[in-house]
Amino acid sequence: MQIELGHFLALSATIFGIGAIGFLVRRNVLVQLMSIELMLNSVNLTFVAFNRYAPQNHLGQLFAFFVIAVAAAEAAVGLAIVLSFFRLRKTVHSDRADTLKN
Amino acid sequence: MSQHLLSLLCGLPLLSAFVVLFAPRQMVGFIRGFTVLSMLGTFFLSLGLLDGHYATAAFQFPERHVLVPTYGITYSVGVDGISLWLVLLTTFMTPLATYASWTNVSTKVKEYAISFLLLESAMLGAFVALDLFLFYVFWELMLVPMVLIIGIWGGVQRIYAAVKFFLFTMVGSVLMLVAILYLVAQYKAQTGHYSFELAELKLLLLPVHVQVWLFAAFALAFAIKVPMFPLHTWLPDAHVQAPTGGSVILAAVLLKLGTYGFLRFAMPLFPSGSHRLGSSIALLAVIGIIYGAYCAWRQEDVKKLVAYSSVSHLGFVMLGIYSVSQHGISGAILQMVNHGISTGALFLLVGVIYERRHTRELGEFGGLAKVMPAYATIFVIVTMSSVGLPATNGFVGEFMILAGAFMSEHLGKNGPIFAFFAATGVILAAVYMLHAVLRMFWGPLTNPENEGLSDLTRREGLVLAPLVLLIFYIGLYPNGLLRDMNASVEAFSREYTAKLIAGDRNPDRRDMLEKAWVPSDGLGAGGAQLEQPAREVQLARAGVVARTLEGGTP
Amino acid sequence: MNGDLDSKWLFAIVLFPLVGALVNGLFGRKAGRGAVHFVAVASVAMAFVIALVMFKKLIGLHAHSLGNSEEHAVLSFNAYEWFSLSNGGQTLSIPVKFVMDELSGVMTLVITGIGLLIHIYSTGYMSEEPSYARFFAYLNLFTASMLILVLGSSLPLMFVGWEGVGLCSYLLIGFWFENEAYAKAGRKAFVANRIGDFGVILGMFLLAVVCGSFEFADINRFAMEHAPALTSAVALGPKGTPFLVFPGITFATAATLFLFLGCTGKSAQLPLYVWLPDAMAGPTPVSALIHAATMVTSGIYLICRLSPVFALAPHTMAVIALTGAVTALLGATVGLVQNDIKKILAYSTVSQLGFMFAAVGCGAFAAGFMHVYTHAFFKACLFLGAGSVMHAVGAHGDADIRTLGGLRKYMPTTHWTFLVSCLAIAGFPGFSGFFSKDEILLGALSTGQLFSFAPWLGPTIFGMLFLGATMTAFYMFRLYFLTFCGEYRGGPHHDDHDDHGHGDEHAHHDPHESPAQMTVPLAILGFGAIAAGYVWVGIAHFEPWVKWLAPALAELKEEHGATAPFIAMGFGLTACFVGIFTAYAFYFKGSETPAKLQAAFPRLHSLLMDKWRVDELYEVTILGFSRFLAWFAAGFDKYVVDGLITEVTSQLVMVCSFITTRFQNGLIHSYGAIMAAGTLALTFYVVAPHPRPSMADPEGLKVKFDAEHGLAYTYRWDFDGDGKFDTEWSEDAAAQHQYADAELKRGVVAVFEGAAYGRSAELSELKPGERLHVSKRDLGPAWQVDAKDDSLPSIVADATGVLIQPNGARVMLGTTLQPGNVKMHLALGEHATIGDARLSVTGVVHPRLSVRNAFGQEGARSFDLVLPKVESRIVAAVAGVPGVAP
Amino acid sequence: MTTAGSVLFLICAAFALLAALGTVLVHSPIRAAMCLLAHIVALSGLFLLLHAHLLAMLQVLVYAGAVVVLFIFVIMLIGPQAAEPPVLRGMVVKTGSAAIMLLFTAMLAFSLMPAHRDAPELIPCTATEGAECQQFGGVSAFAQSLFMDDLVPFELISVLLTVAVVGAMAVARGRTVEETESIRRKRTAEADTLAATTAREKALAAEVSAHGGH
Repeated sequence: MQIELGHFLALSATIFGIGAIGFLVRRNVLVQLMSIELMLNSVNLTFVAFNRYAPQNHLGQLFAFFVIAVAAAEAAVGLAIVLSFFRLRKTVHSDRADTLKN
Repeated sequence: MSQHLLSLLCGLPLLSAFVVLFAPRQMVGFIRGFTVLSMLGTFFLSLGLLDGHYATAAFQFPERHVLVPTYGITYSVGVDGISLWLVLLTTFMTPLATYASWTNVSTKVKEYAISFLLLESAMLGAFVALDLFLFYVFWELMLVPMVLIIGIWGGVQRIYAAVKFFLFTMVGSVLMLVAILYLVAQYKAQTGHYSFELAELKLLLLPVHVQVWLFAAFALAFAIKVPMFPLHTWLPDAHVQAPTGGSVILAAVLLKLGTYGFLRFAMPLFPSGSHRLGSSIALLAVIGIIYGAYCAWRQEDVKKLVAYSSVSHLGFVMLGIYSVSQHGISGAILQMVNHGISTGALFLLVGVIYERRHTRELGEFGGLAKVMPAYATIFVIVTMSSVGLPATNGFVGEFMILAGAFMSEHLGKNGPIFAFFAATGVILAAVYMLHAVLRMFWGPLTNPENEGLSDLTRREGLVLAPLVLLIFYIGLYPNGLLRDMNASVEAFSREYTAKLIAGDRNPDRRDMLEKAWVPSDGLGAGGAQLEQPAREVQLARAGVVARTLEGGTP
Repeated sequence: MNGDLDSKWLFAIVLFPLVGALVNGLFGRKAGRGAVHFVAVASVAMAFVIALVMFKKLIGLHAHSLGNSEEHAVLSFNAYEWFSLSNGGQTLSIPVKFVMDELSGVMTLVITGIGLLIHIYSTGYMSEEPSYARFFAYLNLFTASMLILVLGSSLPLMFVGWEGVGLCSYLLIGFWFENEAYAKAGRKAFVANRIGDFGVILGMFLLAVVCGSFEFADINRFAMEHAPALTSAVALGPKGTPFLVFPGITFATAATLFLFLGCTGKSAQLPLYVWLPDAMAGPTPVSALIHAATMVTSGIYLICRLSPVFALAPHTMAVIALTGAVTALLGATVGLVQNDIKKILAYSTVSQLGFMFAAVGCGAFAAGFMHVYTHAFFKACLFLGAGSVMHAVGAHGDADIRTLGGLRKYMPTTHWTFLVSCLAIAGFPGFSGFFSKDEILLGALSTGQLFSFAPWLGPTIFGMLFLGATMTAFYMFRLYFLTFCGEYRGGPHHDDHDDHGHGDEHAHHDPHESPAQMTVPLAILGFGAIAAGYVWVGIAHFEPWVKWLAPALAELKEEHGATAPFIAMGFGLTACFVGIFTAYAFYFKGSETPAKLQAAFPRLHSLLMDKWRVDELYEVTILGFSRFLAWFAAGFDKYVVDGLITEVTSQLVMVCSFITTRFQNGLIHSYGAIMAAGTLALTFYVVAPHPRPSMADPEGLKVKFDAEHGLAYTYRWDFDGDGKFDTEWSEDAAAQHQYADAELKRGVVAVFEGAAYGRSAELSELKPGERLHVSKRDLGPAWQVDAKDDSLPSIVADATGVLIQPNGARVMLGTTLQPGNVKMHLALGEHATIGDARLSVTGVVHPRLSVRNAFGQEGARSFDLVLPKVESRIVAAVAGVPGVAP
Repeated sequence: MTTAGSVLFLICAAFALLAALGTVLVHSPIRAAMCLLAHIVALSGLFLLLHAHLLAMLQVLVYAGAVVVLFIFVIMLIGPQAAEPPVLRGMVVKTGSAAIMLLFTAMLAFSLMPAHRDAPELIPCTATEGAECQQFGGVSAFAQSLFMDDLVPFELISVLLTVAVVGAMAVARGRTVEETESIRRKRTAEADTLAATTAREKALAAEVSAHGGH
């Protein structure tokens, strides 16, 4: 079987889907954050894959680089929020994050 | 200076608003004095408009600057016989209304002054704007200060009234905006560039069904403002809640913008659409006349009574406009001015008694003529003007409108019938106004609270005297006003009818309409002149044709 | 003042009282009483003097014109143009113009003369009134309005006075406004008058539409010269194609009926008379002014003024005559039983006005107008006499005759003048009323051809009038005997009439004669009641009067036998003597019969006492219904209109916001779910196959196609639309094709152009033999050359193009106009213009594009392609409208 | 792509998918973090296949070395409560959204699968070049792009990271006793103001209804 661009894209789409499902289904804030990381990673894969098929410059890889940086920042802040949330509610269950309601 | 007169008129109140904005709020005396003085200045400046050459239908004191070339938005203003007296009415009534509320507004005086100045500027702008974009801006700008005036200095239920006023007006004007944008897009499609200018857009020829919809959108906005039955319910609330000055401006000027809008925009832009809906509008006007009168009769609150009487009176104005006969329209314009003067005066008078008694309930009064003879006299005079007694201003307008409707060729067989029912409004006006007079002034003085009331003060007299004088001046010598309207009204009526003939191909109607149109300058009857269109646009792509043929949805 | 005044002074007649009113109204409150009544009396006196001078001039003119021609002798003065109605080049000017002719001359004299006397009388009667200046201001205004009414040259100007007197009656009846009943009576008068005014406005319009003028002179001339125009059925709209037609009702009938409605309001006839008896609420001089000199006579005046028009409307005349007769009877019957002096006089006025209307209704305009003139004297005298009586006994407004009596001794002047007036109104021979009443009866007797459609009408009216005249004589003398004869019965007991300033000191005194300001006018009027008739009357007939008025009135040929005047006179005398004698028997002798009659018919008596309960009837019917309507409208507005517009809308918004707020529940996962659903929908749309073809400009028959790209799409094309795809699935969206002639089908493109359409093109594919259907509307008004033949052109397809049979239509082939009935053929690529519609024959294909996505889903779409292309144009502007600057 | 490449792709893809599924599905967060780690490593293998050599290393360094470690720290900090007991509430929404996303994923994956492009040949490094190799995706080439073409975004990233660090500290730090007290006082004051406003409005409403709607 010849591996083509389409396969990378399909794989990336699937991982994205798994991440999305994880984010939607799981109620553990930590796991939800990890799901977000999954989705970001899948996007990275897409960028890198496209870049491989247009290697005149490094745009795709550069973007993936930036995404990694943003993901790191996001993880840092996200986890800080999780900690703060846990301190407030003594739980990491996202359903309890409902202070905005009403 | 004279070529910038209109800009000066619109700009002076705006400039004064800025000055007031930077005045310390403790200097109440200065703020009040400056506001009234600048309004008076505007009035005297506006007298310069009388110098115009109104023997022709062309716009006087025109001014035109391109604002946004890409979208054809211009600052283009001018007055003609139709708007002249309304502009003067605005500059005349605003200082009176402001001066009248000299003492009864003591909170947030600075903001009150700024609101009135902004309002005046916006009203004047709306009356002189000849560009739809400009008009729309002024039209909406008008709304804001008025809502503030009602909502801040109003009565107990002021917020309800202000929100109601705002929502009603907004619904209409948003639809109007959509129609304006469609119109401009259509202009672009036909000529290749944008324009918001009235004179340009008037040249557009649109299919009748499109005209009907566009007209309906415009008409809704204006009909709410007029207000026509059944869109009038915001008016009693707004009037009752608004402070005296606000009521006066609302009745005297703001409502006129609705009727003026029909004359200036809705009808010239969409004659065929307007003609299709004309009889229905006239019918609503007649219903409004009678219905407003009956509603007024039952009101216990004097302001509400006067508000409903406005519905009735503006029904007359709309009937006059939709008679599309020259005297009907002249009468309608005159009646707009008349209504501004008499109803403005009535609201001022109600304000006088409200200031003394803090109530407007008819049941609280009775026998006031005994303690306030001068007040009663002026009230009766204004009442008679409102009732349309000959020799007061109300009569001439109503007479011309009724004659216009009766002899209208556009209303067809409905004309005399409408005139018949509208004339019953004359009876009803006497019934409800005299009912109010009877309960307020005649009879024994039963309520002890009324015993010590003082008669008109000098300030109140000063405000009311010019109105009374005008009531008789217009009543006895209406030609002073009518003379300047004639050319514009004639052109309006002729243009409207001519475009209708060109536009409405229904042969049954053509016979009738041709009578009203005097062909000249090689424009024969019917559509012969359309052989050579003034502007032609070739659509280059065959594909476009293919799409059009398919109905626009390939 | 010399005898040769310019007719400019006509304006002064009106202006003097007007200025008097203005001065008293503005400054009277501060000025002294002397100044006030000086201004008031002097202004009317000036008016009277000028009127006299003008009248003298008029007599001269009249004599002159009689000698020369049939020309109408008038004095006129045009002050300025009030306003004008102009439309489409036609202008109806309405000037402020005053005209004095024979008719208005007499009226002017009556108004100013009797008005002057009433003014003088009032200085005595109202001497204690606190609002002295206000009273005289109103009185002057009243006089001025009435003068405008009679001197105005056109209907609208007359209408100024017409409504002016309505206003003044409102103000004067409600003069003592602190009494709510009085104020209500004033309002009633105004509203009743307004109902009439409504009729006047519409009648005015109808006349203006037909006659093309508002001027009385023009209307009358038109009525005499173009009678058929007025006697044709009401048809409004352009000549030839009217849009509102009332068959059977003539213009004259409709207009005069509307005007008559106005007259019933102003002149207190059925059904609008109800305000007049209530108008007694005003001060007595005002009653005299309203009943005698002004206001109520204006209805008769209007009919006489427009008599040529009324003469053309026999049906209206019948209505007028009948209304008059019925009102005369109604007023008289009510007058029989009333006990209040002023009430009796009021109903006698209603009744007498009925006589006048009956007269003019029967075509006896001169007789009716004569009665206006004589009635003015004796009725003014009666009212002022009644005022004098009330003044004497300290009553105010409601002196009951049962408590009076024997006043003959105390107040001789009042007594004598009252007696004279009673004789006059009863029609006693030799007194002024005799002549006029006689003529009225004669008029009713000799209606000639006027009521040819109802011959019974004349005699019926005559009978009713005779009955009315008898009753008049009876109740007037009942009043006289009870008031002045016998012994004084103590007078009314009034403890509280603080609203009338002068009564108190007299309340418990014996009656006494009034001061000179009051008795002198009484004497003059009494003299007038006797002598007024003689001025105009020859021996036993009033020929001079008729001659005098002839130029101003319509002439109806009254054919009566030589005996008719004697029959009329006989009946008149009988009525007078029977009435007087019965009253004498019943009330002077103190018979028991009245009481017995009252006991015998208690219900009839109470019905008459309650004035036929007409007020009550109106109260429950019209007024009740109106109040109900008002109540209903106010409620409807509050709950239904406002409810529908604001409540329903706001509830709807509430419901929507309730639904949408369910989504904003603050839980992340529900937001996530919604977002997922949205993403899915978007993806579905993106992934689904969308064929969106486009094409470049064709070069001849070669066309380049392209399709919009999509996610993992493949494309294939069917260029000629035969159902088979011409290309294989390809990832390339672009394609091109060179069409062969054989692939094209023939089609016709019709472009309907014109102002109303903008532009709309319509593609029709016609198989050979098929016909293109067009309507008149499609072709526009320019399609026909010959208007006689309106069959539409036929457009039929054949094997090579279309065949056009114009059927008289104007067809341009290229740039040449084709003759009207020659068939022509359009081949592929050619075009023609029929009327305003453009017609081209073109080739048509329907290419088809199919698109497939990664899941193998397919979407296809065909579209129309017109080859060779048709040029289309858009009309952007009508070629200017003449005379309008853009 | 060579056969070896294909095989590597299959292995890495399978690992990545399985690890991703694991991340989402396992109950214990610490295990999820481990799965995430596996996923990241598998992904960096794919990056290698796509000639993103530097990125593959960065992926491992940043994700595995920093992000996952951070996750584990937090899980440790939170302790046993980090593993929430499973709740049945919201099953409908969960199932629904999972189904929707499944459909979405399938649709996207299937329509992307046929995408085809010719992969250009890349010049391999010669043995002598070493670190100076200008190969696509290599350190040298990538650094040139990054520091010459995209210097500004790169510098901006440093700002972002600083902000993130400061923000994370601020959020995670918690409050001192004094701060808590002052916030409590402020809240009480606000509640009082609110109560006063409500009372005033009620009074106004009563006044309105007393006027009977006039």
